[in-house]
Amino acid sequence: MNALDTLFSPVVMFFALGLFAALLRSPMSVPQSFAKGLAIYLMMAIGLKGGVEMSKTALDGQVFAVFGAATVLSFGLPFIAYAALRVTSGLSKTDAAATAGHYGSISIVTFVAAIDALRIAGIPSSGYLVAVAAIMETPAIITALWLAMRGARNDAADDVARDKGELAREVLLNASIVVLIGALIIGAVAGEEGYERLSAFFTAPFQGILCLFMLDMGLNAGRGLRRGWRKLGLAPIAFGLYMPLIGAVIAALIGTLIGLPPGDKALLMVLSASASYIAVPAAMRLALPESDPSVYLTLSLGVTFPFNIAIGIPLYIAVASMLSG
Amino acid sequence: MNALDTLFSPVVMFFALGLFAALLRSPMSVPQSFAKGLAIYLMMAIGLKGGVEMSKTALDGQVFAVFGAATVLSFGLPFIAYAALRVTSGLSKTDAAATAGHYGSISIVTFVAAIDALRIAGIPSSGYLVAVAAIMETPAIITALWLAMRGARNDAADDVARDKGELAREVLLNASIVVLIGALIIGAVAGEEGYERLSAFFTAPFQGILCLFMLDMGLNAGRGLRRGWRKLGLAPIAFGLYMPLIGAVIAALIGTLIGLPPGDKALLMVLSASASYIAVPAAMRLALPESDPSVYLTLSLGVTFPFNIAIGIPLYIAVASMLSG
Amino acid sequence: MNALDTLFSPVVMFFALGLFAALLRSPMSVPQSFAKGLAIYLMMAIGLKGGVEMSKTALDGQVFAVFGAATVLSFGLPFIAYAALRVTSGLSKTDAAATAGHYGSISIVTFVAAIDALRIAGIPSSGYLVAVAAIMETPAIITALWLAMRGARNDAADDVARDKGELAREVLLNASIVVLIGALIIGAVAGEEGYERLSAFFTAPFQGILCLFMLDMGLNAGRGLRRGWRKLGLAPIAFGLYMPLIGAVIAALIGTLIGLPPGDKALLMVLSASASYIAVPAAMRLALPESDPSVYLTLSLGVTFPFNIAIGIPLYIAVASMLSG
Amino acid sequence: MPFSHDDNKKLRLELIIESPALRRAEDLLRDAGATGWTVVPAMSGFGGQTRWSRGTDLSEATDMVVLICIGDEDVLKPALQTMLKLLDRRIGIVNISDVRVLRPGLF
Amino acid sequence: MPFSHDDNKKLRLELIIESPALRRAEDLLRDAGATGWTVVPAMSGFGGQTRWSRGTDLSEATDMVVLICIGDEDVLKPALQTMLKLLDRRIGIVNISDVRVLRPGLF
Amino acid sequence: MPFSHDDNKKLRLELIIESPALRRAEDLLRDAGATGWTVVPAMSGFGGQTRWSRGTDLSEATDMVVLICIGDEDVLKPALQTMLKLLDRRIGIVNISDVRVLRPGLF
Ligand SMILES: Nc1ncnc2c1ncn2[C@@H]1O[C@H](COP(=O)(O)O)[C@@H](O)[C@H]1O
Ligand SMILES: Nc1ncnc2c1ncn2[C@@H]1O[C@H](COP(=O)(O)O)[C@@H](O)[C@H]1O
Ligand SMILES: Nc1ncnc2c1ncn2[C@@H]1O[C@H](COP(=O)(O)O)[C@@H](O)[C@H]1O
Ligand code: NA
Ligand code: NA
Ligand code: NA
Repeated sequence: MNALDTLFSPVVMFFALGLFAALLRSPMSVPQSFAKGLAIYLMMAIGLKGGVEMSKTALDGQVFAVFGAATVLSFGLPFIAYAALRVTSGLSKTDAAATAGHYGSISIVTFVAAIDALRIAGIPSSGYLVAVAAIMETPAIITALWLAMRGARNDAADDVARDKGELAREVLLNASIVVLIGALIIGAVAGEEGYERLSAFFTAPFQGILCLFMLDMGLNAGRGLRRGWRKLGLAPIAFGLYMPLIGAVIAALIGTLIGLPPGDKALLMVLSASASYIAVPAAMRLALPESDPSVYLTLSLGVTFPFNIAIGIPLYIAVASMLSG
Repeated sequence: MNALDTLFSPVVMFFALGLFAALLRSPMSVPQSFAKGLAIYLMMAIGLKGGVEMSKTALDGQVFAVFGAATVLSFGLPFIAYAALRVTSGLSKTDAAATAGHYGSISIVTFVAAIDALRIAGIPSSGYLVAVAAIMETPAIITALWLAMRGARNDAADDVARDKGELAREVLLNASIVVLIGALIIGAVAGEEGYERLSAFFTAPFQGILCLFMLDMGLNAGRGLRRGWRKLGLAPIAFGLYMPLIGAVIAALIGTLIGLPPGDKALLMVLSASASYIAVPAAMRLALPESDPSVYLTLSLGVTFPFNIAIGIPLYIAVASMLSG
Repeated sequence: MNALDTLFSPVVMFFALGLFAALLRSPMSVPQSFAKGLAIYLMMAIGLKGGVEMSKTALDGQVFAVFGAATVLSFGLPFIAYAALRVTSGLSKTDAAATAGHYGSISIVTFVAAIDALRIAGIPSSGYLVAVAAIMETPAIITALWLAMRGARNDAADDVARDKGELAREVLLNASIVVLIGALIIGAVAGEEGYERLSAFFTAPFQGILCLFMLDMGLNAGRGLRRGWRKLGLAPIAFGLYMPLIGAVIAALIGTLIGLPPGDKALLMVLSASASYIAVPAAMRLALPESDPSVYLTLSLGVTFPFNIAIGIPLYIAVASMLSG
Repeated sequence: MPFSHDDNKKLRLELIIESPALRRAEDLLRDAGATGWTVVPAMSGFGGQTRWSRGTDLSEATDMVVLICIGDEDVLKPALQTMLKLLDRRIGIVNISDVRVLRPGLF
Repeated sequence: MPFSHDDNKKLRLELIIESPALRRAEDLLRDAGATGWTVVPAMSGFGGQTRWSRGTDLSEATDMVVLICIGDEDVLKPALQTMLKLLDRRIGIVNISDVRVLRPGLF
Repeated sequence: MPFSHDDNKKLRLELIIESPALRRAEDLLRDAGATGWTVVPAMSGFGGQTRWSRGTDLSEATDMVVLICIGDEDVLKPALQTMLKLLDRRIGIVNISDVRVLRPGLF
């Protein structure tokens, strides 16, 4: 496994292409609805694959230990993130809390890219990690709201209370949770045999579709960066670079404690290190409308996502392999 | 062939996933334009496949008998549906006529799902059935308009007369007729050899793409149901469940009379049992604007479609196999 | 290699299907965002393939000769086109210049269709031709602006000067240039080995996806023709048919001079013969807003594109083969 | 003031209508002599006790659109009479407001 | 003149708002007794020193929409009071104009 | 009445324009001091004897958009002068109407 291999993998290069095109203000775009369709495909593919793998092995204690650890990570990381932001940056309480929520939650595309990188490197990983990804999406949002609401004006809390049905649906039934968990179950029910007829669509073209999708992600990240970086100070940008490392280190420790094999450990590190840019922003606009989206969208999509894709993923894989070897 | 196999096929499970997500008011969606693109793919795929098969066998008398029977079914079923609705439900004359038109016409996705189920079950079917599907789309609309117009206000009839060019294009040149018939001809001209270079796109990933599409269908059906069921009484809902059975039984009789092999008979039953939710609603909004779309859209997409996907298709295949052997 | 083979290839037949459906005023459409996604796929596919091929052979003098020739063609052809239009048609100076720009530039879909036709015919072509396609997009626009601006009102020139940043991005960083050049480089870096994992997406389904895309192109061409033909006189329509031939002949001469192999020569002819309908119209709306888009869009998409797809491509291939054989 | 002249006073007609009836409404405006109009897609709405949103009806037949037509009073007023008849059997919300325009010669 | 009567005078409310807050605004209008409204998607905009455009925020949570509601003064005026409170913490541009309508009975 | 004060009176500018010219129009508004605007995509239209509809021109260069800008008379009136010049060579329909707004401080 060579870090340069990952850096020059087509997936990463197409991401870089999109990023540079956007930074140079290219007018090109991948239609949003097309990219959204591809995103659903990618989630179905990893869900199904994970489900098929799960159908072959019994769930043991380790699995539940990881589920528990993931929940704790998602609930807990926002506290660290919040503290770091409040101490180092001038972000308001609300903005810091909202941003912290993003870093407790996960980026499913980073996870997909990591799965692909593991496959290229030939390192096996377990199917149930897909469920771990789904589990980690939501708890961080609760921490973020709690952090923002402490001592907040009553009407803000009233607002959240009034919208809580909608908020719950947004965070518990959003596309990635529905598709990941759904496809995982369907894959487990279908098993190896049932999956066979699907593999021509969900396995063979996977990496190619990921390339196309990554081109779009690069365009999005670049556009976010170009519009938003002026608003960000140095401290938040630095945060977008060191926070993933903090998350990864904590996940590595927990993973070692539980005794995870290298592939699974690397994926837990990736989840911990990645930051949400779909589920959490949506929840924040609903529940904390006075928070500034250009802060957290720019950070998670414009800074942390590219960092993880280009440097983080190969690094986490290398560290996980070392720790286990 | 086992009914449970179909019920737990990935295609049906993804449909169920979408259905439940929508009933639970998940905010997720598959972009409409992406799903529409996939629908065109599915129609091209079955059209081409059917055309290739047709290129290998000469059209005989039986084929024309089926074409004739299909036309009669599409013209005739709306009369039965209309009578049933007028007797059992409180629907107005216009709403009953419009709804009846939907049940004489067909649902191409139900047809595609049935073709897929037949392939899994290993039961062969003839390529020309794709042409039968196209044939059955339109006649029912004429019956529906006739039923609604009898003794109607003159200005309504005037309206239809004025729009008849647009109406004709809508019902004779809509996407499914153009793509099905076009792909059928292209498949027949290209033949086995020409199709070979296309099969990596139109055969191998077919079932996977159908899964993705069915997720969206489930979301649509669930959303339609959730919004519309309050407006529907019990009688119309019951109609949405027994009318497909009436259609299937009549088609089974005709199919047996003509001496169709089991696969073809099953497909004719499926066409007869299915209800339109694209071509006919569009025609009805144009020609009978005072009819209530929430009645017929909810019934055909929210009640009859799920019924056919989960219960109807395996049932019709089982009955067709039994009758033939 | 048989011209009829190309005419009855599925790709051309699906184009014809869309064309006829549109001329008959079918209401069907392929969603624009879906088609745009497919277009990006097609460009990535030929870019990657070209890059992989380039990684296997060193760039020699001939390659740079072709790059130079392509630049000259793109700069030069608009002069011929402009002269032809001013002499034969009643088009205004601005409309003639704008239209001429389209014919110096290229149509990437025509190029893709030609690559596909060459593959079917079994004639090899070089990967770097993809770069030639990208090179030829822009120079023609400069000639067109120069032709239109000579002695124009000052405020028109002022406008162009003010927008020149936006114009430069539009013509130098549009989707096709970014994706073609980007994918070419990525393909060259990845090489045969890296491409292997991508070929299930970018090679196998290529022709199938091209069919689906061509259906949409037919619909667009037909719709453009139906709306625009009344505005065009006979002379411009004739121009849309003979100008590609002029371009092809000049390219054939240059290609023979440089000593290009038949496949490469055919592709250079195709590029020279084809007319832009994306990059150049966008540039013209920006820089020459008083030019009439229904003239140049109808001509390039409604007349020249179908001509090249149905007659031009097989003709150019046949001529290129003859000249070299 | 480029728009304070009396010539600059026009009407702005806004018609919210089901897409299948759009063409009929357009023909009506053209026949009445309107020089142009622009149509914008709606994404959702509420009326008659039900919410509607684009993307749930696969036939797209219940999708609503918003037509904006800037025109002269002499042209639009008679058009409204005919429109009333068209809307008799159909969903359709019409509102008219007074506006001032640049380049009144265009209308 | 099908719309010159006093009955035909209504208000046109136009609300430009972030999509996550749309449902709240809709509920507010429904509770105030509005008979209907229509929502149109925005594609880009500018405000508070930043340009925004649809398709750059993958969460779609910052997408703006334009809600148009034609209604009676008696219904819309009270609704505005409540709306002011909703918009207190949120992005939202509200404008109201006088319009005349066809078929005033619908509102 | 949250909007009956004189402060609440603003202008609503609606500009229907070809998308390639949108940025120019936006720059113009920003330079004139507009605090914000919102752009809505058009899906079809009619003008100068031809119908147009989104999705038939692959370059998207002839797509029309509708820009809505709520602003102060002091800001928008001068902007219109410059706009007249921009529209000199271009397709562009401008209409202005009187509206009342909530939260006038925003404009
Ligand atoms: N008062 C209104 N203001 C704006 N749009 C309306 C209004 N009433 C109805 N609509 C639109 O018209 C559609 C049908 O309304 P209805 O005819 O009441 O079922 C709704 O979905 C809305 O899009
Ligand atoms: N004066 C205005 N007229 C129209 N739309 C506006 C105006 N100001 C703001 N907006 C819209 O509201 C969004 C947020 O503006 P702001 O609250 O200023 O950040 C912008 O992106 C625009 O879409
Ligand atoms: N009177 C009008 N009201 C609204 N939109 C118009 C009007 N006239 C023209 N348009 C729009 O401007 C575009 C170009 O019109 P024209 O400049 O007349 O070719 C049309 O396609 C319409 O979208
Ligand atoms: Na994380
Ligand atoms: Na039927
Ligand atoms: Na050319």
